[in-house]
Amino acid sequence: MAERDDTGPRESLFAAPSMGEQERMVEAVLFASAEPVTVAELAARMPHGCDPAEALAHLRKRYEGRGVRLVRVGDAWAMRTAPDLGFLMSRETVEHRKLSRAAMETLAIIAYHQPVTRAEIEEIRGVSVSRGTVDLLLELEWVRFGRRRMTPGRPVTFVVTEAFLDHFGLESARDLPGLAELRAAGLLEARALPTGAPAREDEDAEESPDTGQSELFED
Amino acid sequence: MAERDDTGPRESLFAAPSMGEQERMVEAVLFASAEPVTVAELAARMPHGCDPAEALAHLRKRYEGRGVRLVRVGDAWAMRTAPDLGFLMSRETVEHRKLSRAAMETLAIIAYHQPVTRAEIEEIRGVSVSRGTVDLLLELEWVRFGRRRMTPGRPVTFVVTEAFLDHFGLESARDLPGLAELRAAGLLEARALPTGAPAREDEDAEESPDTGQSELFED
Amino acid sequence: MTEDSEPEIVPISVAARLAAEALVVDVDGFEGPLDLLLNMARTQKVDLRQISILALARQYLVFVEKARALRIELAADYLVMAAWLAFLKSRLLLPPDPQDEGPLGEDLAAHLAFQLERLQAMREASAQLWARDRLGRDIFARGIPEDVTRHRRVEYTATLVDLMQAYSRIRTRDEFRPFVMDRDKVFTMEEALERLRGMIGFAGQWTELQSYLPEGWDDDPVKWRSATAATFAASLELVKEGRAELRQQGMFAPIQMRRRERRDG
Repeated sequence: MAERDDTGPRESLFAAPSMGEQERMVEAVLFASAEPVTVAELAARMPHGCDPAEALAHLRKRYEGRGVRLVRVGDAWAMRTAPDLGFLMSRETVEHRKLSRAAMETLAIIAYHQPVTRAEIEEIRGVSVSRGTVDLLLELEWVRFGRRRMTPGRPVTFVVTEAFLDHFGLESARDLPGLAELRAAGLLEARALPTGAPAREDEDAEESPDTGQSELFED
Repeated sequence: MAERDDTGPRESLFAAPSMGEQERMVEAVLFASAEPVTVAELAARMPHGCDPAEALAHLRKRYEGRGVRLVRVGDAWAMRTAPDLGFLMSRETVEHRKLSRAAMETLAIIAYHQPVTRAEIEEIRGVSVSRGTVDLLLELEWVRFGRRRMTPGRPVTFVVTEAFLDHFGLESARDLPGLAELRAAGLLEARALPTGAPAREDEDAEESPDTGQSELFED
Repeated sequence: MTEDSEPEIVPISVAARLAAEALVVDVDGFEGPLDLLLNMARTQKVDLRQISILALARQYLVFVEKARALRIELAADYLVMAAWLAFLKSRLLLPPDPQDEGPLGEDLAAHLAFQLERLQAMREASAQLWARDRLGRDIFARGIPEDVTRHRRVEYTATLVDLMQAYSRIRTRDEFRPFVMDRDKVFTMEEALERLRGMIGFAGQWTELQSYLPEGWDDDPVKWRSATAATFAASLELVKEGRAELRQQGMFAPIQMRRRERRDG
């Protein structure tokens, strides 16, 4: 606080905010904005009588030598991490991709039925499980090999891993919700309700996900 | 630059960077990320021998009263704009879809009573939790499944997440407004029903406390 | 509610009727009986700890009576609460019966007061929570996250909801897969009945039931069994309808059928 030069009273109704206050405003706007911001845009957003150009100059000075800098991009301004600290940011680019439906279903079966063999997964899904699907789950380290089943052929089983629990925010695989709870959470369609849905349940029907009945019989 | 205490040479190959330098690193990493970053993640990114916790303490002080602040979110830290400057940004935000009153209340009950089962939420609200309400909260990632309760039926419990804390600007669930007063007033404890007290008829029989409905009409 | 005289509810004037209706229609706006009770409690304008549960019970019962008088359907929850409050009221009014093992009226009333207070507290907590400076509304995160560079890595994302939806999709499919039997080898009774109805008109003579089997159903033992059973069941149906007669000379002897002449037609 001491660093700000509070030249004007903040609570003044008509006077422009103090330069320290203006600096704070510019700082917040540049930080939160998804695009570089021009001086004109700053002026438009800030209270009447502000001088964003001067506030920018002060702010730029303040950030000199710090982990973050104020940089000019065309005629606009943005905040960027200091170039010499780029190595901290050089973690791999992360491209987020949704798991395929087959992988998702296979994972769900392993989670709910573990330890489970490939044949059992296929029986539950009703279709064969491609090698790639299981390989992907193994690679993600969400699934690992469990004990071999003591049945003819001694097939390997699959179980979920700690990383799986971590990713899905579960404390243990036993904390996975059961069918009744899936229903309660609205993840199963109403027709699955054994007791008949209470009348008041439709009050926020618009919030319930559209599971698309047609999907249920797709394959 | 003058503000940093350059106690160690930056170019040293083996010694840990100076605290000033560590502060810059933490600043850069937190600035770059939209999500809170844990101390462990910071330590993993920074050179060997760094003390991100201490650097965080320095940095937090440095940003006091500024347009951007360092805030704690559970086990993690994040940079966030100062709340009093929200008016500058509001034009580019899209207000969250308004949650239903039921969803808002359910969220509050989960936050204050966590870990809490669905039956308990219903007991407090006096109505069943509608389909989709919990689902929506799960989808917003404000709520997740906690441990199962070690009572008959082993019902799942719900707890709030770090994203919840982040959204409501809470350092931890202990900082919920009015928590201490509610606890002192005994309003957060599970109070046993005197036999015959009104309990909603529950479709999940295994979760509902034994209320002896038949007694109600005895005389 | 026998001994204490509740005012008889006979809304006569239009105004009274409208007022009553407004109250009842409002039920839609309430989230269950507890919410309604809480709302009624507010009209007592006292601390929830000092609330008169007895007065509240009366008020609630009057409300339910009005709803009934107006023939408005209340959800079961409201009626369960009404029954319970009537019970509570009698407990509160009558001197305690020393023989009775049940809970004291005061205990029950205290618990209801607790429930109301707790619900009210949660309402207030919820309001406080939502009044906080919130991310994306009052507080903002970094607008241009820079967590990106150099090496590309694909990260698969899946939420718990995705996982549960996948599982419920499979399970729902199982539960609701329409039950379809392998019908190739099944001759249904309906089919047999239809077939016999068409043929019985011509069967004036005793004819073996076996000869009624459809063509091509006697070579495969499975199909033969199904066709025989269906035809036999169908023949019994025709007998019941009075349109055919059956006879059998002895145990395991062939069964014979013929048309039954209708005496009345």
